[in-house]
Amino acid sequence: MTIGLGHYLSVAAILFTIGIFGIFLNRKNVIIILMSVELILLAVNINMVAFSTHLGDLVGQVFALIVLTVAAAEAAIGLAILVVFFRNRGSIAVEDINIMKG
Amino acid sequence: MTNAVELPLLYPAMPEIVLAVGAMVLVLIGAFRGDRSTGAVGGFAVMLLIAAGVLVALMPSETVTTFGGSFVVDSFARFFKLLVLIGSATAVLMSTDFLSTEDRRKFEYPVLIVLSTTGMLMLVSAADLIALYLGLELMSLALYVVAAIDRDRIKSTEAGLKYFVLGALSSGMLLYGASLIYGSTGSVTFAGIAQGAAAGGVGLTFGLVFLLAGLCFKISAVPFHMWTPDVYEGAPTPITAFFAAAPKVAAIAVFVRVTMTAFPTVGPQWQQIVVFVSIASMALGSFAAIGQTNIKRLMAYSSIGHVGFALVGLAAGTVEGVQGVMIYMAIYLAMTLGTFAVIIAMKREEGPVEEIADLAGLARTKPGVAFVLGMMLFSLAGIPPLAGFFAKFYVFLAAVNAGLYVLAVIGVVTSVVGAYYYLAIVKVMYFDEPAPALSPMRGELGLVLAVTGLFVILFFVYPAPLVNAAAAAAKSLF
Amino acid sequence: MIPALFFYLFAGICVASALMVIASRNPVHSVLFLILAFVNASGLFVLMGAEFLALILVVVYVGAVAVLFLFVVMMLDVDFVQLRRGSLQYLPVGGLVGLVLLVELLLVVGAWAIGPGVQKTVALPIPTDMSNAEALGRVLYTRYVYFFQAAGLVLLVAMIGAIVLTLRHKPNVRRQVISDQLARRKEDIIELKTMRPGQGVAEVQGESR
Amino acid sequence: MASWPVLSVTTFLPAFGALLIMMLRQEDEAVKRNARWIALWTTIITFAVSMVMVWRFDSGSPEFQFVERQPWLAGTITYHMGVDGISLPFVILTTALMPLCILASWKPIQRRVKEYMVAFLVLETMMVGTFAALDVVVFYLFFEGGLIPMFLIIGVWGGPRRVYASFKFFLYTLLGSVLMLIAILAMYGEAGTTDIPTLMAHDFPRTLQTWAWLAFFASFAVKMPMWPVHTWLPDAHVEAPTAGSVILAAVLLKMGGYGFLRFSLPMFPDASEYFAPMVFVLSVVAIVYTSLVALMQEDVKKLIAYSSVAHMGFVTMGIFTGNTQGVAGSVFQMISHGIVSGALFLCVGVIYDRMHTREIAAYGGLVNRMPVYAAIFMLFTLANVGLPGTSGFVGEFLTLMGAFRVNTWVATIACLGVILSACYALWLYRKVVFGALEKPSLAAIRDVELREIVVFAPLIVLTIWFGVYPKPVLDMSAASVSALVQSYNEALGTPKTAALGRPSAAE
Amino acid sequence: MYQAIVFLPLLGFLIAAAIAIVGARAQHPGGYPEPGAEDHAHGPVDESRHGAPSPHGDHAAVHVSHDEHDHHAAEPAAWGSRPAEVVTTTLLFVSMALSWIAFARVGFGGLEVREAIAPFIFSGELKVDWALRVDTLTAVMLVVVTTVSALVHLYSIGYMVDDPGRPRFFAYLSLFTFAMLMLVTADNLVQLFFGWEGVGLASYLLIGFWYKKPSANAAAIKAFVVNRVGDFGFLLGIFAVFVVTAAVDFDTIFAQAPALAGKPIPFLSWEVDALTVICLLLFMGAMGKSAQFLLHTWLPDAMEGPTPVSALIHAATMVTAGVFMVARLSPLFELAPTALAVVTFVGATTALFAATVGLVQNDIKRIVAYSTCSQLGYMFVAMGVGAYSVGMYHLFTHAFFKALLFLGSGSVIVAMHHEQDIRMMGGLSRKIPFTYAMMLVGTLALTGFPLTAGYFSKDAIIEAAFASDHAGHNPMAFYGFVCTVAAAALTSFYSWRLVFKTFHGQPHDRHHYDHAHESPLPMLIPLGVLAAGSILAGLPFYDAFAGNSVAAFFRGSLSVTGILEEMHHVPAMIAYLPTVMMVAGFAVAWVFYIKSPGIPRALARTFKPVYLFLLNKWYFDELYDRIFVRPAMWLGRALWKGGDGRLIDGLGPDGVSARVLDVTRNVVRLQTGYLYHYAFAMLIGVAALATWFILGGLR
Repeated sequence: MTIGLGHYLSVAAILFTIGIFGIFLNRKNVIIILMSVELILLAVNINMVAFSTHLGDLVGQVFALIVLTVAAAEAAIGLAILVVFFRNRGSIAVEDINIMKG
Repeated sequence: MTNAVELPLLYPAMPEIVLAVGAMVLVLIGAFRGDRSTGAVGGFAVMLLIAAGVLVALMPSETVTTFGGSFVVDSFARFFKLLVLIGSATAVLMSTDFLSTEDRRKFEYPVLIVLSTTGMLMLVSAADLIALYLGLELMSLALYVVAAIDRDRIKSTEAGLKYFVLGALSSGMLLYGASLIYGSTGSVTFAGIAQGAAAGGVGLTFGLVFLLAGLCFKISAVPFHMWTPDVYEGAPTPITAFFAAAPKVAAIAVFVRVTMTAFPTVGPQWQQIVVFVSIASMALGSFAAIGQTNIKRLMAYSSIGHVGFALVGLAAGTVEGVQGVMIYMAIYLAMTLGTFAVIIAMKREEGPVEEIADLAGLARTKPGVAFVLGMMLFSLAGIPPLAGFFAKFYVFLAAVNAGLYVLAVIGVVTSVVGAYYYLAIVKVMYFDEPAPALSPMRGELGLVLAVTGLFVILFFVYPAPLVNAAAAAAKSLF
Repeated sequence: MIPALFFYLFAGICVASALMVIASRNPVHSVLFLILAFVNASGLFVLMGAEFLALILVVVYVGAVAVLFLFVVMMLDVDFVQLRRGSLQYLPVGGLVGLVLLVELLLVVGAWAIGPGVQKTVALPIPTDMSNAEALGRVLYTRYVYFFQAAGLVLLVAMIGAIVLTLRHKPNVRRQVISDQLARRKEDIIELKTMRPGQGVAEVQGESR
Repeated sequence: MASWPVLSVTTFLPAFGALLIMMLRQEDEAVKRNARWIALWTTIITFAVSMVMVWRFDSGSPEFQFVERQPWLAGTITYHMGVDGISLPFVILTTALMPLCILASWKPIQRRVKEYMVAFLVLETMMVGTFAALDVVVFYLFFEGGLIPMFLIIGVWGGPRRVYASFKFFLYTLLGSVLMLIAILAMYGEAGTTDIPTLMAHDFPRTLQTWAWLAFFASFAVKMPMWPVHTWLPDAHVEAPTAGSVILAAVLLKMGGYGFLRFSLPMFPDASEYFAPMVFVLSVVAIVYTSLVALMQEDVKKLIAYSSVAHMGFVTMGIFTGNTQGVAGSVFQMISHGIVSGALFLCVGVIYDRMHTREIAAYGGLVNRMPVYAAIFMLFTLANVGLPGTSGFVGEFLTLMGAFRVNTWVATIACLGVILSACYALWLYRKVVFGALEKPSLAAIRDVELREIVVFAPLIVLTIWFGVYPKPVLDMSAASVSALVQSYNEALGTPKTAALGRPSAAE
Repeated sequence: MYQAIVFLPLLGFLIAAAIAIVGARAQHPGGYPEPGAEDHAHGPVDESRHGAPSPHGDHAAVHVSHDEHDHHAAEPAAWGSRPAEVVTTTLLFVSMALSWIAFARVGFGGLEVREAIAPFIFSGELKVDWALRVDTLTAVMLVVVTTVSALVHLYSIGYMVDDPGRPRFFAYLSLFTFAMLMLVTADNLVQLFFGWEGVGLASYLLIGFWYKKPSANAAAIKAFVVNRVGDFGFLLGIFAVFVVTAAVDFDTIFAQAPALAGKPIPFLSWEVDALTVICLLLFMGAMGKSAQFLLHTWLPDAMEGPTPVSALIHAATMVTAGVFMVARLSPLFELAPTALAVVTFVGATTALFAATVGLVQNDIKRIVAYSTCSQLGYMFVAMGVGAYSVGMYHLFTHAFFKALLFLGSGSVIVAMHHEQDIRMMGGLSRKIPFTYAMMLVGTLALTGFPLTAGYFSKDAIIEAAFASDHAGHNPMAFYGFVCTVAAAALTSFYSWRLVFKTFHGQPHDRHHYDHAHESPLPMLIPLGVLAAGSILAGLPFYDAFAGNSVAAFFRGSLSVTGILEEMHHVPAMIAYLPTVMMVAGFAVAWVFYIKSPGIPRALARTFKPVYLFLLNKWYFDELYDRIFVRPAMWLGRALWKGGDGRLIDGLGPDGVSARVLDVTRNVVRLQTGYLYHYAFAMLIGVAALATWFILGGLR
């Protein structure tokens, strides 16, 4: 039983789906959503690295590196926005983000 | 692998470099001079953007690639870069008033716009997936921030939060798709993908779906559009104007470039996707806008619909189609900026207003503004001889020539539905009894309105320059 | 066998902790599970031979991002009890759609094989004569300097963004003005007085007047 | 030919006038006065210029004349203008009616005069351009562009239900037109040009013909309007200000008929023949149906509007007979209807301006106070009825004759319209004009003033002149009509060789 | 000269119309009502000043009597009245004189003329000219029209003396005359149709001359619309002619006619004989104009117009246009035996039907009107059996005596202060002897008293019908014969009834009777002239119209058939039959109304249903109201409210916009504002696309 590309990709796919679930099934907390985004990016990175390894191509890892960097920046921005929202609304419950609709 | 490092060709990226360096300088200026310098920073930002535009315009007309093939400058890129720069510069210009109030005096705002514009230019020039992703993120992160920049208003922050969360999700999808594409073609450069994609495969198609889903989010195409109305409504009006203009143009550009240069061999697949989102966008844009009372929300739906129309041209997948998209975006940019110039100017003593009803009787209180806005709206509805008609004309021409009759018919029918809500605004302005007068329009807004108005009204007199430029640019992609 | 074992170990923990991230009620726990997921993913990276990325993942993610999350969770001081009222009425339909997507994805990726023609397009073969970190380092600052710089710009934006959103100048707070401190010259603030023996301070003052 | 671009001058002179008016910056009263005068002079000069064309026109030739051609949009789409015997009468009709419309609005319009005049002048440009365009895209541009000023005219200066009416008018006609746009694009794709003369010579494959015909039909049928897509017309007419109704009835409706003549018949002969029975059915239904509906109207304008629909039924019927009498009759009928229905709406306007109601029941016995008005109204009522000796007769007669040659059922049923039109028109006249003057509100009503007489005079002259001596119009269009009929019949006569040119027009 | 005949009345019309308009204008200045600047002199009060003389006493409340004129001596409407009268009448007399000259030159001199004036409609093969065609047939009509018209003009000067609308009235009269002349001089069917409709218009205007009377307006519209029903057929006939001959001018048509006999054309869904269908369609027009059975209803109502109008239009000229048309087209009819049978049938039915209705009417003008209707039936019978010239003969004589009767009735009406009901009259012979005498002459001529004009022409028709039956040309000839004979008796009866009830016995309305006086000279002169004509128009022209020189007289202007020869050989019994009938009718009338006046009432009581049936004109008006008018109104309303409103708008624009709004509401509801819904939408989008490709097998 060898661990092939498919295994890694499957793990990534599951993580990706979990991340997406985390975004739209979560009613509780925006922070969880941000973490779900991180999970998605993690899945992407696993994909990238797996492909990179199996293709024998370093570009995938470069891509993953860039993604990691940007993900960090994204997290920073996301948390900042979350903070200012919390200051206004006094809550970060997902269901409270509904001033605008229609 | 040699140790000798070749310095990459820098001049094709000069506009980006100028903007990036300029932005850093502006940050420094702002950091040292504080928020009092906001006005000056804004002015410098506009100049910076104009300078970049001049650089773009001065560039030789042949196709140049640099940075190992990640960055391409061709007529197509130059066309869109100019549009983006015009959009950004105008948006900054139109923010002057917004930034002049005490608690909003933030020098970071113009800086972020400049950085975001840098991202857009990179996006337009991107020739591989990494460059695409970086450009996209650079653009988007700045946009998330400016959406929430009115940080003491709950609407603004909510807009920023929604935009961010969904934007992050879409980036994830885009990346996931990128990884699948990378996996199935073994390359991240568009040329390599095109080469590797010839074999096709379900993995590639999945990658395409996810990648296009991510891009569709940026151009706010249905069903990835849900953020648009809320963000447009929540963000401060000048920023909404910015959102509706430059980023959309850049995203469309990259959308076209990706589909055309990276996936020419799997045309049928992405065409199906584009046809689907196009129809959905046109329909939703038209129908949902009818129910709106807030003019910014309405413009959001309107922009969704317009993206649908622009995608009609792309669905054709031909040179003509790309040309149509380019003409569409150019004209759309003018119409959007002009319309938002009026929306930004909608103020009374007590503050800005954004209900459609606030425009009542504008034709009598401000006949000039009402006239130009009316023409703008007719143009958005696609009524000849205004510019908006030509925009639709070219995309539908491409669609019909590509045999997409059903798409074209659905398109024009939804455009009639869409005409309804534009007419409703004209009706409010012209038929209704005047509401209390709005405050006088500021000079820079008047200027923007006048320029775009002239463009929209008189476009039909001499349309050849734009049409020819778009034709040449479109050819450079093939 | 061993790599397979480790794979299943890392993969299993990673997926389980990812599930816990979105399932746990306490956000603090979520963050901790997130860290766990990252650490295990880093293990997977190592298994695939991407040591540098594995390290980065731990350093950047666990060390910086996850901690940032933790900070925010603590800072916001959210009433956890109040947040528990999550309803799951959309779970069936939402779960169904998600599952459909998952199944489709697994179908597609589970049997993924690198196409024979694909290998030819590879742009940057993994060098075998140097470490992973070195290989990355060689290209990152040369061939991919554009990405590197662009990533830098992204971080700049993140920095500016975070500051502009969250930084607040509270009025009536005395701050350290470093430039003022630096600009001070000793002549302005220090007055040298010659004190003669037997002379009172008051006289010196009077004299100086 | 012309040493100066007489056609373009005719087309764009009104727009120039509109520009002048827009630039007026004075105090209120002066602006009003100047706007009126500028508009009047612009339209008069435009009319004079258009008469130059009549003078120089060679009516013996079916060719396009006064042709102008300039590169315009990139590619093969050019600014191509020219008139032949079919379009010239419409151009003249437009330019001739405009001064009258301006005059008719002189006093009734007191609100936002400047915008009103601008809208009318722009509308004139659009209308003339529509008839003069020799490129489909240019045609479409003008064709649709007219919607904007008309929308504003109805909506701003209209009656109480103006919003409903203007929206209905705009969206209804727009819906029809956009389908035509698709057909235009398809034709462009097929023939590689949008040049009308070239397209007329092009042999379109059968399937494309069918679909394109239907698309054009969608646009023109709404514009005509044909039953059952006519319901916008009564509403639009009722709500529009007088001059708006006049232009709507006199010129805008004719665009549909003109379109059939210019596009459907010459470009899609096979489809035209195939669909002719349908057009006949719709036409006769329109004639009988709307005449019956007209009988029951309670609103003066609505009644005339419905009668317009009925009269347009004769036009569509005549066009698709494909023979000389039918086609020539349709052209004549359109011109005549332009004069007569325009005059009728002016008649309504006269009393509306005085009483501010259009209800038939509010009037009665006007002849007692307004004898001159009664005489004028009588003349146009009779012309509307199609009495020989008025212009209304010639068109009806010719179209019916053309129809009879093709299909006797159609002609017979359509002929019922002759009876019904007498019923509703005379009934209206009786209710409004005849009888004793019993309504106290009418006691002080005054007869037409000099300005109104000036407006009516040319229409009266034309109605009678064309009624007893229709030769000018018939001659002007004769060569073009016979060329059209001939090529139509030739196209039908020769079997199609390229019938399977393209796959299905559907996607 | 011929142009002068035709266009002099037009000139008169234009002058009179100008006078009328200028006069009216002077009285009612134009402009917008200026608030506050109300012109009190022209306030609501003054409208009574130009009230028309009310023929009905019971309308006096609405139409204020003319005594008020005195308040305004210089009444503007009167301005120009005299010139208008003089000009039009003079022009008409000139025209009449010229007509007689033309009659002599054409009829007896044999100088036929065709003068082209101008092109009318040229389109493809269709070529229509304005042209004057004067042959004998036309010449006969010319003298009839101009003579009667001139006399009526003259008469009207007296009759309309009180009316403020005189310029208008004379304008209408002249217009009518012009149109009628255009009709009779037409060289082609289209010009014929022009005149046809022109007289219809003039008739409409003149019937509705007193526009304040609702009944007059209704009658005017009815006349026009019923005529239009006939024109419907006429138009189709013209088209059919054009389709088979590619021409509409008479010469070409007649030249081609023989070749067309028996040829079929498709009409509606059937293949029918070309000439039959053409003739029937054209005859439909004639039926309308000549008030034949089924399309007759307008004629009695037309009596709402002033009496001179009735004399001119509804007795002497316009209503005979149908007869003229059939005669004009006799070369076609001659080749369509089926059509001729129909003509005979309709004519005969009309003759009898109108006579039966005439028996019980009480309005003096209506009796004469029904009599006209009946006499027109005679003429059609003559046409139907092929005796075209005989029909023309009766037309010619009838013009004189019927105009005489109408004008006489007008004189009576004036004498009775616009009382028209003969039950209110009686004994008038003592008050207005001249009128009485003239009426007697007219009645004698109408009933066919030997040696009067009517005697010759009517007898000739009856003989022709009999002869035709005898010869077996026409299956309807015997029916025609029977009906005409029966109608002769009835004619005699109702004519004498009229005379007896009006002029004999005791006056029933003492007030009016006391004030009755003889009419002024302008009214009496025409009576005299026409009376002379009623006697003299018969015998001198017998030979030309019904005798041996018919062919020489008419030459090619109408078909001369063998029937003329055959009718001279009918048994003597048949020749005397009409006279017998006349005497019988007279006798019965004398018994009923002089000898024992109680009998009619008793009969009416006994046969009440029959009486009511006749009194209500066979219930035709009611019938038409039920089957045409009401359904049309109902249909109009249903189509308007139901069809346009509910169905087309409901499914079309309104329905669609409502659906659009529904969709909008739902779409907007999707935009909940919740992040997870937004994310879910994106997920659905991706999942849907992915599934699409999985299921679609990656096309």
